[in-house]
Amino acid sequence: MLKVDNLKINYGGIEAVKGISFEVPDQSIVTLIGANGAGKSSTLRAIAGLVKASGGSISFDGEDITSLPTAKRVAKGITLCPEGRHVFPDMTVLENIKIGAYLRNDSLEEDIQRVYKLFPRLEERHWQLAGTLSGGEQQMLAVARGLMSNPKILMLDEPSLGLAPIIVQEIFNIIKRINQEQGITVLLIEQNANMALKVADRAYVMETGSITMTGTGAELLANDEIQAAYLGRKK
Amino acid sequence: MKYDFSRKKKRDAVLDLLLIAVVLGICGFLEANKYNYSYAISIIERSMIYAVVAVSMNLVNGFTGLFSLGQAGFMALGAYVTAILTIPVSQRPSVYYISGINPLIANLSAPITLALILGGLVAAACAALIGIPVLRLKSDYLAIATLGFAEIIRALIAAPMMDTITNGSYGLKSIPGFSSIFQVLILTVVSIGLMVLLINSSYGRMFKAVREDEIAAEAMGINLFHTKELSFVISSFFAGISGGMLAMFMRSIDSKTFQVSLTYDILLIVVIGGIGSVTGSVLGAFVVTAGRELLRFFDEPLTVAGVSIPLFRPGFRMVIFSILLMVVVLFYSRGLMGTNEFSWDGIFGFFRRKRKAVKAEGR
Amino acid sequence: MSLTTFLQQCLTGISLGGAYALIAIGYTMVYGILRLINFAHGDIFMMAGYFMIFAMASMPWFIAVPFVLLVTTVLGVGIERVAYKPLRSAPRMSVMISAIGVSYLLQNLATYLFTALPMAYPEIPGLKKIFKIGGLSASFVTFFTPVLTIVLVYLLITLIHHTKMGMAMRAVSKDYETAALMGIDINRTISFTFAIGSLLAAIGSILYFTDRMTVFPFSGSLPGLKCFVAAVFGGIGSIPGAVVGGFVLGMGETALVAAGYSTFSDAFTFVVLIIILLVRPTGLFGEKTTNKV
Amino acid sequence: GSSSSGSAASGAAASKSASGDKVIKIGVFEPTTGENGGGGFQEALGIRYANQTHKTVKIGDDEYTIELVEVDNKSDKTEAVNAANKLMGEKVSGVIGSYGSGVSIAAGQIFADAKVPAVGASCTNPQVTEGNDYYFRVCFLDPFQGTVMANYAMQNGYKTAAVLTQLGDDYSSGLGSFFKTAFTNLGGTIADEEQFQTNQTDFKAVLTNIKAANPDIIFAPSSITTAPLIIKQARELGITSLIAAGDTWENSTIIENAGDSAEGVVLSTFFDEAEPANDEAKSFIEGFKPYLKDNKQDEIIPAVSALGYDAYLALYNAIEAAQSTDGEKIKDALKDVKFDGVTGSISFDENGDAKKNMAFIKTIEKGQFKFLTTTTIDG
Amino acid sequence: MNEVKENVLKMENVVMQFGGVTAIDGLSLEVNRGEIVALIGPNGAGKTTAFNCITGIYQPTSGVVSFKGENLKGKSPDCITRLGIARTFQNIRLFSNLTVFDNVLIAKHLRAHDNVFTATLRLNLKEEDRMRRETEKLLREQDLYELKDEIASSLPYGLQRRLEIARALATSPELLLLDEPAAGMNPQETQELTDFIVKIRDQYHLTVFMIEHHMDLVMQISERIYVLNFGKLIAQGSSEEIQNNPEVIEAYLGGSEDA
Ligand SMILES: Nc1ncnc2c1ncn2[C@@H]1O[C@H](COP(=O)(O)OP(=O)(O)OP(=O)(O)O)[C@@H](O)[C@H]1O
Ligand SMILES: Nc1ncnc2c1ncn2[C@@H]1O[C@H](COP(=O)(O)OP(=O)(O)OP(=O)(O)O)[C@@H](O)[C@H]1O
Ligand SMILES: [Mg+2]
Ligand SMILES: [Mg+2]
Repeated sequence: MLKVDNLKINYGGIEAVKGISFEVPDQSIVTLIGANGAGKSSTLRAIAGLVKASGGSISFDGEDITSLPTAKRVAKGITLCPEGRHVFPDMTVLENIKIGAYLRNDSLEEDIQRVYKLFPRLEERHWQLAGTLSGGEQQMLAVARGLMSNPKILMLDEPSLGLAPIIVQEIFNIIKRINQEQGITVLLIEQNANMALKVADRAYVMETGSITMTGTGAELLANDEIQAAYLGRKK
Repeated sequence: MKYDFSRKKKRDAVLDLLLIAVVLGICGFLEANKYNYSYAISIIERSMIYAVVAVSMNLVNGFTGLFSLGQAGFMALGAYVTAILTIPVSQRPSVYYISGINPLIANLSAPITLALILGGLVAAACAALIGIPVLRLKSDYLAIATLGFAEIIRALIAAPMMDTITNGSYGLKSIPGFSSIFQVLILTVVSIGLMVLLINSSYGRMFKAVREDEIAAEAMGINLFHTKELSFVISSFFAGISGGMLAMFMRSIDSKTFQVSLTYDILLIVVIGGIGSVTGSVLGAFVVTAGRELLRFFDEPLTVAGVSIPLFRPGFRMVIFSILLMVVVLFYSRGLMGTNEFSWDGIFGFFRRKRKAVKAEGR
Repeated sequence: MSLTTFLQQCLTGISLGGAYALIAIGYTMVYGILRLINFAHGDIFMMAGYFMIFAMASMPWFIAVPFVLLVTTVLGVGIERVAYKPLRSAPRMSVMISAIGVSYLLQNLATYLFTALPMAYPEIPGLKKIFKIGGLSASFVTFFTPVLTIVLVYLLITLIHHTKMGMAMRAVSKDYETAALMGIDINRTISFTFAIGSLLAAIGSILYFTDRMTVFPFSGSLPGLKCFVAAVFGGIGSIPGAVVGGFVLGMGETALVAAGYSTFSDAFTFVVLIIILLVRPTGLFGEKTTNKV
Repeated sequence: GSSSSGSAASGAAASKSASGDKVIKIGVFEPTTGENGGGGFQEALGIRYANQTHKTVKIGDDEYTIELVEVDNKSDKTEAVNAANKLMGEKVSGVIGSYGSGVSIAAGQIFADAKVPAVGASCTNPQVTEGNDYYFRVCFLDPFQGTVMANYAMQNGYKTAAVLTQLGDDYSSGLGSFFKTAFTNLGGTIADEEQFQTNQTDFKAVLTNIKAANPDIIFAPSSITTAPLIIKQARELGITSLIAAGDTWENSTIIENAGDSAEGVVLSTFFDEAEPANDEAKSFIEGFKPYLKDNKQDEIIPAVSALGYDAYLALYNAIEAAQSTDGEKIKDALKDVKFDGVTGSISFDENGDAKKNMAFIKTIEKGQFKFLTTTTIDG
Repeated sequence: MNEVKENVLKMENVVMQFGGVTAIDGLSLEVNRGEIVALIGPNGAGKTTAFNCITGIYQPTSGVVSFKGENLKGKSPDCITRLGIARTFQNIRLFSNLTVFDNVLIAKHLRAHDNVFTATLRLNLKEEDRMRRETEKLLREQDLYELKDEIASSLPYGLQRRLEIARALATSPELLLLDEPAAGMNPQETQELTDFIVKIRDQYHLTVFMIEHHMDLVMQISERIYVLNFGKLIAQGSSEEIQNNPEVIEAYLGGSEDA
């Protein structure tokens, strides 16, 4: 479905991503893990069209989208929940949810109820300005907003950041559910590699701008090196 | 500019001395041939005066992150104080010929340096008062409030009730001029020098901290209000000094000299030079002032080989100037210097890059 | 002061306030979306005045008016494309300087093309019709301006709060990137905002100049500044705020001049502004910026 | 509107004189842009025309070509300082200008420091020449003009007056206050005094007050930008009083912009083409009309053009008398020149002001300026 | 150290309301000298708000916050920092365009003796020198010295967190408040941070009060834990007590899954 080929990203001369290639098959969950600053977020931003790729190509459903503007990519069904939430602080929770469905013209009612069910806290606070929500609440809102666009592929950049353990589990359950029930493809970045690898069909490990390892979630979970480097299990 | 002077490279020291010598040499030459180069001198003097106020504006806007547009008002205060104190007593009756002069100031006079400093102090005192209420405001609201105060100051200066002090609508004239270009040079260097020292001191760092993140700054024990007020007051002090210098440069002032457009001009200089760069502001002052003058030939009818080019007529200069301005803003959106300061390394680096680029093209 | 004089002054205040309000809305629109003080707004307004002079010289008014609205809108959108769009990622200050630059350019261009001398503004049939009631006299625009202002405000608020375009505008105002992630076309939204802003400037210019009869290159600068103040007064970004601000300033100014304090009529604008800001740091109806730590 | 592209011809003639010829330079210090750009341009036209008719001057045995160096002071004091310095840099022997007293005052010190004499054409503020040995002028002064209008008003039975002036503008405030003094001295009453801000375009509030005061005459000296606004808005409010002003209002743009409302407005001025004062004036009127046409201007001679012409003549005569290109000597010679200019006979008093005791009063009738009367006052 | 537990921070019945929302509802807690105490709870429980009430960013609607017996009511944030409370932020708030060195140096100014004149005219060189030396020392201790000339925002996330802590330490605090210091760190980095917190506590004789969602970290080092839900304290005690408290499990920890 999504294919990244030899993608390179430059920030003022510094190469943050150094020619990576990977694929996200239809209806799968794929995760990118790696240390801070490895270039994971940059990769997702490039796929969403927020940063220009300095080399390589990105194709979606067999179509080259490398030079398409962000809005057009969203229209094709690529949605990114950015790192750091980025809710619209001066809009209410409900407005934030609605704007997630900006490109849709059908009725939203059902979907709104669905995300409310996923995140009851949001229903409770639907009138509140998003800027005053707690960190975790904002994170929920960002994920909810992403779901509203009915994407073909949903890219989540550290969705569990700052969430309470119980919600973290919930988020991963939701990821699995939307993948299975709605058939949404998911591309996930997580620091919580442990859980990410558990839900992932396929995983890629990034280090300083390159992909150094790949395998199914289970394979990597069992890998000693990965355990030492990302799962915090010494030995 | 670095704190550790001992490590400064020899080359830089030599080059610095050379630069100083060249500047002094040029000034000396101009001074010696005053009558041949009065135009050049006037451009340079005006640039220097604008450089002082631009740096002062940069201090609040660029280094402290307070969007203040009150510069013209503080300049007006400095200018009027300086003018009132320095107009020769004998000339005063003819200056205040319509409404007469207030007996309080009729015989009040001060030597130039003292008058300038007093002008700066009055501006600073006024800024201190204004700062108490307005520095609570954020970004654009602060900008418009300070701009408002500048306009209020201007309205007060022009008010008929102030006729016997500021000469209301008629303005002040017979202000003594500079004795030589060196006087301007010294005043400029000292003013900017003091501001640079401040910016690089621990207080300057606090200004920058407030600019970067007010909440974090407060969490570091920085008192927001005191720090902002300090920066605002010091900036206004130097704005006042430069206003006084402008009065001496122009020899006659009235309230219209200090309209909002003056503030815009200075803001322009600061942004073109680079917000947060002192050398940028100085460079900007020269580029903008000189640029505007050098384009004068666009106003004159141009005839090439007997055919007069129709575009060239009065007003064309300013059209070209505004277009050039837009070009600079659009293509150097961070200003000529960005946030960098002048350094010899920078200069050499620039040329080296150029040469490389040329070589690369050559291939 | 006799009653007639008083009522006459009130009429003056209302018509001035109405004109200020119309222009202030344009400011507030653009600011609300772009966080850009569009210093060129007053000059777009001035150019609209010149456009009308030339349009009326060669076409009947019912063609000239839509034509001028269109040309002004194109001018506004064009300015956005050339002078603001390339600066999307530049520091805010640079964009503002660009706006000041455009303002300079328009003024200088007008001086160059049309000279500094004022030119007579054509009369649009009906607008200038003078009504006399007792000792009072006022033209049709005096009444028309406030009414039109209210209607436009209603339409704009509906647009911003109850349409998708409005939602997009509000999203873009906060965060370009995230707005784009919602599928919003940033450039189209901004162009649209400018189109509306310039359209308002054009409408404002017709009413304003009809009442004041001449146009010169600096006609836009003072109303521009005052209306910006009106917008800030009302809480920049807030449309009802801009209207209230416009009327407060227009009427306050008239009252002050009428009372014989012309000297302070400009200063008054700012005094009122500063007082309001001290009580409400984001203007009368300004939204508090939500900045949770 | 007025366009100036035709001026290219004369300008070119001035600046590109064949090298080798002896040249004497005269600076033209006028605003061609800014608030007073219109008036400044008209004044410059008169100067350029004078330069065509009096192209060369004989000093000793040498024939000197007079070359004009024009700078734009943009009606702005700060700009004026640079513009003046530019002229000094060009080594001019004398300067003419400027329209608008403020810029002249600002530049006065610079001319004096460089010992270059300046002859003002239409700058009527006393401060221009006051205390400045190097500044002369060929027009009358504001006190004189204010008095003239006060005389005219009283003589024609207007007993109560309202004065409307622009704040922060020395011309307007000055003239207003001189009118007030003279009018009260003559026994009139000032019924109302109002002021307005620079760039103000809405005068209804002040005019409503004036209407309430119901004066016989409204004296509203102001720039040509504001004039049509005041006139039209006054009439719209139903004010029927006579509206009067000073020399700036003699400008056809006022008639163009104020239309019918301008009918009956009265103003004082320096010059009237229907009443040539002398032969010089006659030949000027004949020659200048076609010149105006060449420059795509209306064929009504603005007074400021006539004054510009006279200012040039004053300098010309002084250069001839001084037999030198040296500023100091020309200044000394200026003190003693006496010649017939197109606005009357001109010589300077100890202040450097033209000794004039006559002004023309004009009115607007059927969309034209019409000569009404001349007024003289003594002393 | 004293054998009697001296309490450094005390909150009594603190209530914080925003319009209709009661973010903290009668919170009372104590933190004793030398302790590492954690504050946990679901998202939106009011943890950050509690920190904001302590550091003066919000003034509590009612209740008393005291530091070493001194009531903090009405004190501004800078004043509270001066008293000896330093903090980090949930969303990193570095002086992002300044260098690592300057970030820390700015915080040092709090305890400097100079004024704007002596500073501008360089009459305070000794003082300046002292601040620089101390900054250098601190950076070396925190393994940030190599990066001293880097621009703060260019650092990887984990190091930015560490720098924020170093900057807080530079104000010479007695009490350090950490708001989700491990957010955005992978388990490996979290482990390093855990050791780091203990290390600085001992090295600088600090009291640490932190908010955290990473349970490994919390359980490993905190001597006591407070649990907040809907602004109310629902539990307090040692790691084991908390881990086995059914109410906490239900509201916060969730099933057996390790987070
Ligand atoms: N806008 C930018 N300008 C300059 N450098 C950047 C920018 N964004 C990212 N970088 C740099 O690019 C590199 C990769 O960053 P990226 O955000 O993609 O990493 P990441 O793997 O997502 O890390 P994290 O886990 O911290 O989110 C980092 O070194 C970062 O400093
Ligand atoms: N300035 C404010 N205005 C309105 N409500 C606020 C404000 N600050 C906080 N709140 C509300 O108070 C509650 C507590 O927020 P707080 O940030 O303290 O949560 P938290 O416990 O830190 O959560 P998290 O773990 O998600 O960061 C939230 O519901 C939030 O919406
Ligand atoms: Mg990332
Ligand atoms: Mg929190």
